[in-house]
Amino acid sequence: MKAINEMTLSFISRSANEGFARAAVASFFVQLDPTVEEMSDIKTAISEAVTNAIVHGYRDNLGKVQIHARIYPDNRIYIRVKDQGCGIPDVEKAMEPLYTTCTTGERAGLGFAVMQSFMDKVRVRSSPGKGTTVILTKKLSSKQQNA
Amino acid sequence: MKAINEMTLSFISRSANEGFARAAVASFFVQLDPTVEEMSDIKTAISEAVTNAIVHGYRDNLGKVQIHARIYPDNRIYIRVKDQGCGIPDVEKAMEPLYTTCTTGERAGLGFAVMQSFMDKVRVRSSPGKGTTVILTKKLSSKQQNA
Amino acid sequence: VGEVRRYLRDYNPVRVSRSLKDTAYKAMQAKERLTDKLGREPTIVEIADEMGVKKHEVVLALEAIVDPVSLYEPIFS
Ligand SMILES: Nc1ncnc2c1ncn2[C@@H]1O[C@H](COP(=O)(O)OP(=O)(O)O)[C@@H](O)[C@H]1O
Ligand SMILES: Nc1ncnc2c1ncn2[C@@H]1O[C@H](COP(=O)(O)OP(=O)(O)O)[C@@H](O)[C@H]1O
Ligand SMILES: [Mg+2]
Ligand SMILES: [Mg+2]
Repeated sequence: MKAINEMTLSFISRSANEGFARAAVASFFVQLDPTVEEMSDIKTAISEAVTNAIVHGYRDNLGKVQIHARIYPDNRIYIRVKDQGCGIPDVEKAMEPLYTTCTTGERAGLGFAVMQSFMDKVRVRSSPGKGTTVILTKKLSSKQQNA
Repeated sequence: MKAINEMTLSFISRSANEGFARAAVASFFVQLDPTVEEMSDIKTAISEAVTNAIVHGYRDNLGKVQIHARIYPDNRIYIRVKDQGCGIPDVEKAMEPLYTTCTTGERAGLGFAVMQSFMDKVRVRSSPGKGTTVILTKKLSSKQQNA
Repeated sequence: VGEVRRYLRDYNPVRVSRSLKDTAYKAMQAKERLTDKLGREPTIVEIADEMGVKKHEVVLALEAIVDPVSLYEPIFS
């Protein structure tokens, strides 16, 4: 199916941009007229993916994070968050709930679990040294269904 | 001077994306915590530039609009709005207040005048058949000065 | 000096951060009103219409009251 609208956003992996990315993506999807809850689910998932790119992907340096978002005619949304950071050696393991490489105790290892619970589907492609791409998809309830 | 933060946004020249672009750029500059008035000036200027790209640049077709935004350490902001549309044969004339090529009476020919009054500086580069680039800059009041 | 100080204190233009929080607060009130009225969750556009503002304003306002995910990269100043 061909997307009816799409946009691409790229920014530096500064923490200030996590909120910006979330707001920008939300501003894009508001044209689908979601409820506050639906929007909050999407925003939470994006936050986790972008935060991962910033704090894990570019752990020791700054780099570019790219977000590509699409809207399909059947109310499906597609979000791709891409970094060219350190990559993930074992994606399956990284996606296990509570798995984290963070040693400061600041992260709970629940980022991927959160993305999975708030979105319909989460796909992760990663190669060590090259970077990570996370694809999130979700079908929003249409206005008709809400009425 | 080197920018301390920057982002790039690109989207299809659909009219639904005008509001999105404005909101996305606004959410980028929120980190400077501008005054309500400054933010409204920035949003108005962006609206005019993006609307021009959509309605004039891609008059007869759809195309890509790209926005690049930067923040400088001295609170200066830089916004570049680029299209690869039809271009402007005579930029100087196009920038004259009340000049418009719109024949439906829908546009007042004040877009560039509005950009100039709300931003410190407006630069336009254009080549017919290749596209148009509008660069807007403005120095925001810093929080320290107002606190 | 006291007068200058007072002037500086009074000349305190409203910052976007504060106005967004005000809007977000009003949006949450509008959401509750509409939920009662409609018997379901209102959409963001419905909330914006109820408040007489643009949908993007509601989106950005709601963003302003999200707890930021804690990041350990030091925030540049
Ligand atoms: N973009 C990324 N680049 C590199 N490593 C990542 C990325 N995203 C996730 N990871 C790895 O996957 C682990 C699990 O991620 P997540 O479930 O979000 O938990 P947390 O971020 O709390 O550690 C991280 O600790 C990290 O090792
Ligand atoms: N991005 C653009 N691509 C092509 N032509 C443009 C573009 N922006 C402006 N123009 C030309 O400049 C004229 C003046 O623009 P503006 O001051 O915004 O007035 P208006 O949009 O109301 O016509 C337009 O009528 C159009 O001919
Ligand atoms: Mg995480
Ligand atoms: Mg115009």
